[in-house]
Amino acid sequence: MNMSNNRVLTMARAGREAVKWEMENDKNVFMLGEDVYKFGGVFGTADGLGEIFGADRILDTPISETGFIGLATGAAIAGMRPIVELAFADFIGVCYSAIVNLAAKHHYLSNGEFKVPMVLMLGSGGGYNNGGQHSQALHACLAHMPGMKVIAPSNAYDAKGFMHAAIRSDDFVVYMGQKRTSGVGFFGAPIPDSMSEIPDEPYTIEFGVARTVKEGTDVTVVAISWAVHQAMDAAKELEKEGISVEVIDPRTLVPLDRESIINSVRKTGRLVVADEDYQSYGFTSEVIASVIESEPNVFKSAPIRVANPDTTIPYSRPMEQQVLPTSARIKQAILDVMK
Amino acid sequence: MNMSNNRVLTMARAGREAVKWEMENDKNVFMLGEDVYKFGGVFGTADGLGEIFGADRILDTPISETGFIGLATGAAIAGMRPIVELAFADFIGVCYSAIVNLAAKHHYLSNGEFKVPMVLMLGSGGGYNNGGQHSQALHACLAHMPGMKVIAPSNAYDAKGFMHAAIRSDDFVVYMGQKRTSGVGFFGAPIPDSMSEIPDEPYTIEFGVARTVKEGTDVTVVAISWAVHQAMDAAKELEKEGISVEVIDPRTLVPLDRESIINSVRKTGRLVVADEDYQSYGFTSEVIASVIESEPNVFKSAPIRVANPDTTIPYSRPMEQQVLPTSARIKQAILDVMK
Amino acid sequence: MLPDNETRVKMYRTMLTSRHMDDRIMELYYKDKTPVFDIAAGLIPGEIHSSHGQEACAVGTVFVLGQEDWITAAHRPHHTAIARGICVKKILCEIMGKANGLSAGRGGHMHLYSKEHKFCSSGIIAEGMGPAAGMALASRMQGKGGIGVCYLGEAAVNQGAWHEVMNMAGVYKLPFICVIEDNNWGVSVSKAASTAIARNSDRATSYNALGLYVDSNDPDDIYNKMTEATEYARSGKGPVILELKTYRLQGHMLGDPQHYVPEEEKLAFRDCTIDYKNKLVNEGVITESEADSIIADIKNEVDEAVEFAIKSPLPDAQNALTGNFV
Amino acid sequence: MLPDNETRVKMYRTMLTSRHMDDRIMELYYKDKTPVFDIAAGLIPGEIHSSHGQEACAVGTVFVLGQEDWITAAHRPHHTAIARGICVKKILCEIMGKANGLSAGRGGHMHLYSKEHKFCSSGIIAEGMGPAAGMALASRMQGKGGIGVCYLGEAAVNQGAWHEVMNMAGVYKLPFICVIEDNNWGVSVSKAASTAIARNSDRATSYNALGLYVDSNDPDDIYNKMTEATEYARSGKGPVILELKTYRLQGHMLGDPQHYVPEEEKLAFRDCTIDYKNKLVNEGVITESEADSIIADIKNEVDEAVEFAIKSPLPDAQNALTGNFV
Ligand SMILES: Cc1ncc(C[n+]2csc(CCOP(=O)(O)OP(=O)(O)O)c2C)c(N)n1
Ligand SMILES: Cc1ncc(C[n+]2csc(CCOP(=O)(O)OP(=O)(O)O)c2C)c(N)n1
Ligand SMILES: [Mg+2]
Ligand SMILES: [Mg+2]
Repeated sequence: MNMSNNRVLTMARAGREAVKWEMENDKNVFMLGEDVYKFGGVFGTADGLGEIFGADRILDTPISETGFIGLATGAAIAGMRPIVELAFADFIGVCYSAIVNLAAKHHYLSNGEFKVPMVLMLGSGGGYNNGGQHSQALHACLAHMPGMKVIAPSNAYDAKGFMHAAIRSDDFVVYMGQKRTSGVGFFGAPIPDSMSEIPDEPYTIEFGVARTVKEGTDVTVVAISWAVHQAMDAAKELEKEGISVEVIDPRTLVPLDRESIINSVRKTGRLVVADEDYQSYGFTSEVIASVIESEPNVFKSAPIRVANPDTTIPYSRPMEQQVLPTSARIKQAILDVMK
Repeated sequence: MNMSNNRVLTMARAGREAVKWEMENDKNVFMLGEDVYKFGGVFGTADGLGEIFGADRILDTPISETGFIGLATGAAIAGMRPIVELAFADFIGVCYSAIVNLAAKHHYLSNGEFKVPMVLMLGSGGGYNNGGQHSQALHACLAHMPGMKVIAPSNAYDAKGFMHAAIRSDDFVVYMGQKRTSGVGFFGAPIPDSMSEIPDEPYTIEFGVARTVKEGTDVTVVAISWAVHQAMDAAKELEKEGISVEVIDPRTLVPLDRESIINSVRKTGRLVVADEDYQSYGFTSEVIASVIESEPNVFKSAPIRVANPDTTIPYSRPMEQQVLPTSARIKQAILDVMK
Repeated sequence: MLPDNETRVKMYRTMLTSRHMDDRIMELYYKDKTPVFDIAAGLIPGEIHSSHGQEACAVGTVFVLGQEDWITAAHRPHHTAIARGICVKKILCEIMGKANGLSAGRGGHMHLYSKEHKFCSSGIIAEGMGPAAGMALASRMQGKGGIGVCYLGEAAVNQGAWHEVMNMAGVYKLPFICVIEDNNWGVSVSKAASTAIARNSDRATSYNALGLYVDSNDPDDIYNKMTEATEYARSGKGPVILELKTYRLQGHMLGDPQHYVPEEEKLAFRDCTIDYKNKLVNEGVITESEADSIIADIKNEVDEAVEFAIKSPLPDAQNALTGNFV
Repeated sequence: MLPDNETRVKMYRTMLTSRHMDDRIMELYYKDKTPVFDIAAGLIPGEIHSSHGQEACAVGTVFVLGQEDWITAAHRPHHTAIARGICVKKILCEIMGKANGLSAGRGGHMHLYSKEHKFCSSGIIAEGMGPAAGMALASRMQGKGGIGVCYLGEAAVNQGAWHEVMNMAGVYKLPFICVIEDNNWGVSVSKAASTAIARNSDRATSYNALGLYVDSNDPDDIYNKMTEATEYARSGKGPVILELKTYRLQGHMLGDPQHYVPEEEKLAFRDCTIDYKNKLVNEGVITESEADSIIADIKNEVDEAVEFAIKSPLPDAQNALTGNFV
């Protein structure tokens, strides 16, 4: 990403900028969740917005996730455009029904009588030793279920554009940001490629359009969220060793841009899929199955998955590193798929 | 299944028999859930057990799923062996955290200090016009998450054997029965092949071993739960048309018997996967990916998925039939995969 | 405030409409499920939770509400929907899964929706709590003055969502009312077996809410307390819990023989449509013969709606695949 | 019942152990996260919720419990674990992710477990409620006579699980106690902003439970009320809610500057380790110099445990892949 210009922002800042713009321009937009008003959201998603918009539009909630997601759903049905901040993706556990049975199904079951123009923001993923209940990615738990768009941007440009699009969408949209890509202070120096030069004006990005992060001819790596940066690190290293890697970031899990993925694999004939979520019944199998069901003879070698090997996420650093889709693991997978 | 012998039971009766035996032989086994004591469980899982074992061992609960799954987890930690009846799989929404963050993670996070020898029984699936919140299969929502075995028997013999194994297991086991395979009175005449001749004595079945329901050479159909019967119907019809179909029932999603599936596809070169759950990020993609990642050149034609096309389940009969993996859809898929 | 006589007669008519609709549904439900009962068979498949016996709760509360107010109903929504004035034909079509049902057959009996009537429902226990509170909040934010009312059963109170939303409504002082229809049973579990205290309205103290209780299953008494409830909620003082003692005359769902209900309790069941008729006649609000002609009228209307629904076409199967997104 | 002097001194020592452990953790936590703070860096990574200020709640309650009783602690578990007598070395090793930690590094700071001590914890708010109630039930079923005690913060009370389990404990009359440590904050949200009423112990009326409140953050007072609570719970009368006013001296998690806490409130913060020391000295239970030597002792012990933990080996990375199943 070109950072020569003036405004290079982190993902959290970029997303927040979109929220701010939409709140300024549409009085029906409001935000609610734990610790948004004074704290600005645990992952900086609402930083300073409390002061600007006040406690009535940046609404602190009790620790009642089922309650406030249900409440936001009702507010959306009644004409508001709520943005719900749910700090950790792990917490979908305590409000899964409100998400999947209520918010996601209202439009369909009411035959469109009621729209649910709501955004649910989740901070996902680990890699900073926060233990098994605060480090999960979990996007497949949401993407598997009908009735919601699921987006997982990997950089600030996408973060802003998708946030504008999500807020303006009349559909229920789940917006997942990997915590360590957020660029929030306590995660150390931001991942350089997660930051982008950000135009002042608002813009939207279409859901369901993958981004080719890097072109290449030997291997396609499909990666999402934080794993995109790991894939890029691996790709850059292997470039030196003469392997040309194409990195595709689908950016949205629902809708999933299967076409772009398939086109890339048509070119390379080799596929590695990298994802921080649990491996089985997840993102990696969906990508692989999507390719093979339309191109059964495309593979020069067996596709490889780099995901959490179906294990609870351990706290201790060496163990946690073992289960993450690190650049080292992705690199090894690329080498293996080239054999 | 041979029904010549004396005791041909439905799945609900067979499973209940195992529960009864285990409760008679291990005083630590008890059952809890909504409507188990006097009602015998909405889907007959506890029929008559209340009278036999009394209200202290067949414990009616309030409509507090998070509460009673948490409670059962604690009881299991403290040495009991609870069987939790959660009538509809759809209700995992209101207790997902208790299942996936608590019960499923306790053993790992405590490094085995505490075991959770607990069985969670779920009635899954639709096809009887019960609407979008009472008809979901949802096994992928559980199988995706680490720390629990997930089993989904399709017939009474398996139901009994797996129930014994589940209760005796020191792991947390989720036991999913498709409601219409249960053979419970209000679902009409039972599916013949869901009933089995049941030995009097207890027996267990190993998790992770698929069953070849029917041998064949042209196409492999992998199907789970209710879809097994639909696959068999399709297979029998196509047999007449000269297509030899092999039907594999993995029976357990976690662990998944990838080896048996792969061996079958090695033989047939063609694969159809049938499942009642939502298609994307689910069982069908996992099966397909599992084959291709170890046998990239095995397919004579593109594998085909027959699952819910990622839509909320509609109530009205013609619409609901449209989204189910019916024998008609499976048959068409087999014909397509043969092209 | 007690309802005037015009309102009372209208309440009575509405109770009957709901009752006769449920009677016809029951008849049609069983009809083509014999000789072997198959829940998936016939004109009306799936579970049906009829409102027999609880009609008083619906009219006594809904009649106090205005156009600006929002309702979320429970898995047992017929009486509430009828009281809200939703078209009987459209309800019946939805319950039969017809193309011209409220949701074109996508929803079904537990999922009745009408934008015009600001009416939603949900089959997951207590899941209407959050939405109704959110509708109350939205009404306040938009300065529209509406309140949000969530209907649920006494057993639903023990679901976590109930507590979370009651507390939030207390904290935000939302114009929100939770109407609890206490028919003493959650499927086969009695209130005493599921609830640590006798009256859920006493739980109001946990939420800085107003707790009200009506033990008569009488529309006038309910109307009176609901008036108090709405005045309180509209005043900005905070939420209200209104618990109404009532009776579940036809079991949890059609086909439930209620074996688990003690015989003495069954003998004590009251039918609010009969009690209210007698009351109105005794008080001279209507005569016996007026009552008879009301019943006949309503039966005709409902029967006509039933005929209409039966004749209505089923939706195209392909419709299943659209509508998940706008 | 008030604690005897021997117990009081032991409580004081235990409070100090917890405090000094938390002090050392804080020091080590910040040490290698400079100059750019990175939560993933250093000897102790991840979130740390220290117990600074709440030690009185742990000793005053846990010291009343017996070997047969079960505990589930919250995301802020250090003081509770120390009061339960769990080995400081093993706790520190776990917090540093070492192979000889309580869970061999699999759990971490929010996941302290010890079978010997019948002690569990969980990082999901209010998720200890169900397990503690289930442990109470299991104890009763097995005739072992133990009770279950769940520890959580005042903000956790607004989670649905809390309500569901309190009600079940009331219905089943479980020997169950919920200890609420009310430090007035759930991360950045004050109790007044999250809770519809002032005292969670008043919510006991919703569950046919005994509600008790202690406002002093004094171990003796807490011990006294906890004795009442355990007697009640053991008697079979049902559950108890015991709310304890306390103070969160180091913010929600290490690194939280608590900007959102009003200055007056911060000035009113009390340190129970100092208050209790003064009380014991004033009452002649220990002398100033005894107090000093206790402090020195404890510091030594904790420092030794810290050294041990620092020197302990990290686990093998491959261990990550096993242990999901028995
Ligand atoms: C979360 C959840 N758990 C369980 C059910 C199954 N269920 C449907 S209705 C019902 C009983 C409800 O009782 P109550 O709230 O008193 O309402 P009533 O049926 O008496 O009108 C139950 C357990 C459900 N729909 N949702
Ligand atoms: C279900 C859930 N929601 C949110 C969180 C994030 N969280 C962790 S601690 C906390 C505040 C808890 O406050 P309180 O219960 O008062 O305990 P304290 O931190 O004050 O000890 C929050 C919101 C969580 N861990 N689990
Ligand atoms: Mg009821
Ligand atoms: Mg607190």
